[in-house]
Amino acid sequence: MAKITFLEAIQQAQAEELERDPRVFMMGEDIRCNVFGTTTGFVERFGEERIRDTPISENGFIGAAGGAAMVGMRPIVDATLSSFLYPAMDQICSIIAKSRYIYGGQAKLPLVLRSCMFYGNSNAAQHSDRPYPMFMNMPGLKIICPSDAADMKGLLKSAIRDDDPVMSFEDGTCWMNKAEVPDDPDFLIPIGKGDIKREGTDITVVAIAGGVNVALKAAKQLAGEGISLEVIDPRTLVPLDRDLILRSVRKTGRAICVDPANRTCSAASEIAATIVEEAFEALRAPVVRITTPDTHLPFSPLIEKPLYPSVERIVSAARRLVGAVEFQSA
Amino acid sequence: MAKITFLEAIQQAQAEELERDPRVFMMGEDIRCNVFGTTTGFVERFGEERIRDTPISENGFIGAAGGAAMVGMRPIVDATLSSFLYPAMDQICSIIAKSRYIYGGQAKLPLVLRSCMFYGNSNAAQHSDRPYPMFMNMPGLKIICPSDAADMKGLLKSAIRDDDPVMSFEDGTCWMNKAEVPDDPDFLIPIGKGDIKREGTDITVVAIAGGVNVALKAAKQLAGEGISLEVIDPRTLVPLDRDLILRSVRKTGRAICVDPANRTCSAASEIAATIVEEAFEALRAPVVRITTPDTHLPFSPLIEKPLYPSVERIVSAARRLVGAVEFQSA
Amino acid sequence: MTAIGDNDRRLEKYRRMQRIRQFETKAESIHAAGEIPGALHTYAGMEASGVGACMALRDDDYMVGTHRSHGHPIAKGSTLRPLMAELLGKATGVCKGKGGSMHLSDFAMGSLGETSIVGSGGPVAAGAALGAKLQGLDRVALCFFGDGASSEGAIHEGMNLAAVWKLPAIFVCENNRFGMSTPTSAAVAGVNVADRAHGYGIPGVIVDGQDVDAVEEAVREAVDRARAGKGPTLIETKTYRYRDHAVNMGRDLTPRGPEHDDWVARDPITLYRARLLADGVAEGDLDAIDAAIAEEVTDSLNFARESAYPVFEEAFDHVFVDRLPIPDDVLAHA
Amino acid sequence: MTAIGDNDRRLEKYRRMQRIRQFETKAESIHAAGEIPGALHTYAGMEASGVGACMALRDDDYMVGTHRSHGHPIAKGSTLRPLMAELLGKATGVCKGKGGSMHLSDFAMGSLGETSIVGSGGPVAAGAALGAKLQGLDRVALCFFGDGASSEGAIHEGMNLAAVWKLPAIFVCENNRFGMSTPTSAAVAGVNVADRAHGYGIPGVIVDGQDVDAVEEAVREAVDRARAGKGPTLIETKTYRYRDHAVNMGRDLTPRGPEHDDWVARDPITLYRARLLADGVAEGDLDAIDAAIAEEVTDSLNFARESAYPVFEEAFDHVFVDRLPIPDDVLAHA
Ligand SMILES: Cc1ncc(C[n+]2csc(CCOP(=O)(O)OP(=O)(O)O)c2C)c(N)n1
Ligand SMILES: Cc1ncc(C[n+]2csc(CCOP(=O)(O)OP(=O)(O)O)c2C)c(N)n1
Ligand SMILES: [Mg+2]
Ligand SMILES: [Mg+2]
Repeated sequence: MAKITFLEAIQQAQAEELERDPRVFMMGEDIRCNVFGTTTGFVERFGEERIRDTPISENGFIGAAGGAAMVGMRPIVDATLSSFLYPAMDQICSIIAKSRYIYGGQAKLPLVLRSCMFYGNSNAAQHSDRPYPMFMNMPGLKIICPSDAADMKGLLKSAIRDDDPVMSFEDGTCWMNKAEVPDDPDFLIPIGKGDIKREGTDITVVAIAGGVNVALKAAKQLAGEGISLEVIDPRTLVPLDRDLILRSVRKTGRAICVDPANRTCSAASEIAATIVEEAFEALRAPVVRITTPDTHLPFSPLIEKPLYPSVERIVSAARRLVGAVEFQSA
Repeated sequence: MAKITFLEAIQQAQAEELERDPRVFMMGEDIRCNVFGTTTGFVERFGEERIRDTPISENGFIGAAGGAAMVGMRPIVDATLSSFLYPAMDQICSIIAKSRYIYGGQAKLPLVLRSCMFYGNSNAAQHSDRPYPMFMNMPGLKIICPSDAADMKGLLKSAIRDDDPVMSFEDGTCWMNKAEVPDDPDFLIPIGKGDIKREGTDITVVAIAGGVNVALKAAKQLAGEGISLEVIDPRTLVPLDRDLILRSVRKTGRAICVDPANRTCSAASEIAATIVEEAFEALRAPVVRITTPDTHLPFSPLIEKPLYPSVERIVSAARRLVGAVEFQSA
Repeated sequence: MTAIGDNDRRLEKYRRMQRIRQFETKAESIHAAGEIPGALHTYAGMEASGVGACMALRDDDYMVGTHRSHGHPIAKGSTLRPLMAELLGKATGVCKGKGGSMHLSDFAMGSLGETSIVGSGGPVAAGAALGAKLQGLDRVALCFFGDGASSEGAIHEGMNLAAVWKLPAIFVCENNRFGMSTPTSAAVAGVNVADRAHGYGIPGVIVDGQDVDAVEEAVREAVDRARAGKGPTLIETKTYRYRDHAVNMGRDLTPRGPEHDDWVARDPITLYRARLLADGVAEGDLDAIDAAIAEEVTDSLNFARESAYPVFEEAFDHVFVDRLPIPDDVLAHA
Repeated sequence: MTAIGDNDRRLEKYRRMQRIRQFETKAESIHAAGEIPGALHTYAGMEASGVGACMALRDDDYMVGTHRSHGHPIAKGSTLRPLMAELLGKATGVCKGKGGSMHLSDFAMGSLGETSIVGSGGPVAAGAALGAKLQGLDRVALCFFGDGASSEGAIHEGMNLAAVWKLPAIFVCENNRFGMSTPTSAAVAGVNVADRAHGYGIPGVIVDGQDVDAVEEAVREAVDRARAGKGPTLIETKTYRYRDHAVNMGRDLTPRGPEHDDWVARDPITLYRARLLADGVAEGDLDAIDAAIAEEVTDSLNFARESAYPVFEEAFDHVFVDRLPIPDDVLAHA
């Protein structure tokens, strides 16, 4: 156990798996120079063949990861920012997500496609997207989106060992957060299992990625008011741990979904839809979504920051929900 | 008024707008040869400059539509099948959806991006997608997805006249359906207004694209059993006519969302989430989603067909919901 | 250009071209009769391109193909039963009925997909070549793509990646003069697709796509280069598609010119038969091959017809390695 | 290569290069001090490329640029106030504070975006050229892109489209020897990016990117060709980036070699100043320009500092032509 950052967790997960399995290798733009600190010492340790700087051609090298995986390699692709995935949608959707299916199981594509959601830093609309909902709508892609260093490490290691393609959406707002992370080289968090980050009784808050930390802060604040939030981090969006979410809602009767993605067709929408479809009988109040509105992200910091889910928005929604219940049960 | 098919409606809408506005022109792969019948006689009538066959480079010509729109043209792009949009996601997401925003309103992008959702015909996973939910998650794109010939014509004409980028998702299962369609060259259906395709009292069925016709069949069948469905066709997904949907649910107290897209983060999910968030107090039963599961589409027809929303699935969901209410209110 | 290799190789080339032709002739007729669902894109006229290219490969080399997917696997050595069964959507199909006519990809023969998204094979082939290189194997990866596909960014990116990393890849552009209804000259800038090679600093080769020996020779040179670690080659086979883009669609969308007859007159199988005969191969030996293939095709169709369709649950296989859970309401009404 | 045009033009080139340099020098220092949010990519060393290219354009011609967005608009003639205000995220910014440093695009000067998604300007420029052609205007569209961007499919598709349709487009690859930390040779196959032109059947021109007159001349020839309906040209300006990929990031990621000093010794502004002096321009005239620009920069910064930030509601403008409805809970806590 050591206290490390989210970024260090990524670095460790990759290093351990590169060490463990010679089929694992890395590709990405400018990964050798270790811009963000997730590849510290990798070139020296694993060599330039396995740590590859690519041309700026996301469709080319992400598709190449697919091809390499089909012949038995286990590529980790660092696509830098999630906003750079759009040029690669061809290979992600038509090749990586579909090859196993379309060829009746002949193909196997064990690859990890990492990207950072780089928002809240005044990098404007073309750099700030959180596009995991798009990929949730595309079958054939597993998706992880952890919110703390331990989950990051354990899930990324599971992803690298998984025989299916896994997309890893890494929230830039979590980069510097520290947590105790096991050193065990076989420390794995299973893909598809959510986690209760804080137990509570009044409202289930299902929060995604960086939204988890915002929700935890709100929970702390509301505890002082006697409102008890149960904060659930699905950690994996595909497969989604619907059981964990539903169990919690059946207990609390209320739910808030916190999602830094754009609102329409967000993960929050999916979770809300699941709740009303499967736990309707338990619901005592509307399911509220706290998301980024359907705007793009502006450069100017004062108008960017308030667009994201905030402690204040969660707190006031929670108060309203608890009130709503009292009103309703009156 | 004349009875014409959905495809003829597309042809008419385009012809009328090409006639009306010299800034309108068309681009796409093999559009001159009129493969599907939406460009009949266009080359002769409007010339090869305005009716352009493109190279097979979706990112290139869809982005070029963006560039042409920025300098004052009003392109209609025929991207053939919706599954061919992935190679163009770069230009759709980063240029077309964002240029107006990122440049503070300096850019205007009046363009229409048409594509057909070509499913249910044994064309396998790479050809059969219904990807509108992905684009619903991307701000800056209006989306129309009509289910009958009249709406198709009126909405496409509105789209061509709209000053924002509009994606038109045309459901191949509707192609041959006929309807009475006004001849008035200014016949327009407003973008953002849904339509009640059948009034009813027991359950609101919000159905998307080809799902509308399936829902109408189910409604007919259920009427015989004394279950009255109100079938709503939003017609436009962005902006979505939430008011119309909510008004109906407040009346019926029950809702089914029928959506041919893949289930997770579908339009159905968004609509269900909206209902439980905004009309919770009226809800008397779970909101049910009837969608295509999160599989890809297989070639073999016997295993492909049952994956889509069907009359049977809607009928049994409706029966269950009505039963559920009786149970609940007992 | 004269024949390469020993007689067996030459007969094998003839055999594979005939096998493609006869397989497709049968497929086209049963498709017309409604026995094959979906669209059917035939390779007739282009057999020398696929067979010449694949005969220059080893069994363990990789190959990526296109929507026009019948020719490539047969050229690489696939047997017909699983291919025909796939066309009919049967569980015994090479893709278990999931792929169909556009996806006759036989991974056992080193295929890594016959992908129907135009151009999308480029990065995959580069990646397979990278995989072989990283594994220290001397395998190569060959990417078939069309003239139309050359306009796609994916092909550009795949070639640039392969060139800059000196990967053992071979890019074979099968220029059949049209992409659907669009003549190559109306969609592809430059005189030849092979001219693109210059920009990547790799060899660009133009070859008569109707001459199976010539194609094999050109590809073999590229393969040798690739195995020797010298990087990729771009080869353009000048060829021709006889039938419409997809068959049995009612009308031929292809704007054919007077050169159509010249191309048909240079049928790759007829040409090769003549060459073999001129070189002393006995006519009876070729007739015997033709007859044996006719039987193979009949056998494959019988096999396909007798095979079962996949059961519904299989629709949930292969999204991931583990079968997806099947929603109750879907299963109830399947 | 000798100077083109009359003295005013030459002084204007000098002025614009100086304006870029001084604007960015100021921007870099206030960014270091935390006054500019986000990333800042400077154009220092590359001024002759942008200015030479834009001086060959008319005011009503179009231009598309990149994330390295300060140089292009100034080269095309933009004034500094709205640009500096944009860097500070003010409502008076050229993009109303929505774009920032990577997007200093001035549509009034014919810019159609400085787009920070690498390569994404290629199709836009082709489309603008198409628009001009369809409107019967003799405008051209110029696309700036980097050496690194040449690997993107979007650039390939844009060039192929422009070439096959003979559009009035000019593709200017500003080869500054690196894409972020990656040397061009490690990412871009082939000897020169300009060599790609051959594959599209269009002229490919290499020019000394430190010589503003040479760049202008090369681009002017391409512009003339384009206006005459003869289609696009690919021009590669060989240039160099002085500062790190993005400034003030703590360490320089660029793996510079000994040639760094040679490049700095060939500073485009210093070179041009020397040429002007040698050609008889009075030193005092140049000094006066420098001083006037220093004042412009100071004025622009004062303007920017005094300008208001956008109000929160503006975040909901420009997603569409009409403002989006603002969700109550968001507004309540903004
Ligand atoms: C990305 C994409 N765009 C369009 C299509 C539709 N389409 C299928 S084949 C084809 C023509 C391909 O031409 P070419 O590459 O020359 O191959 P050929 O059919 O001539 O063998 C087109 C446009 C597609 N399948 N994928
Ligand atoms: C599609 C995409 N991929 C990656 C990036 C990150 N990125 C920004 S600039 C850059 C390098 C660009 O190099 P080049 O085109 O040579 O332009 P230069 O920065 O040298 O002017 C990279 C990789 C991006 N912005 N967009
Ligand atoms: Mg072709
Ligand atoms: Mg560069």
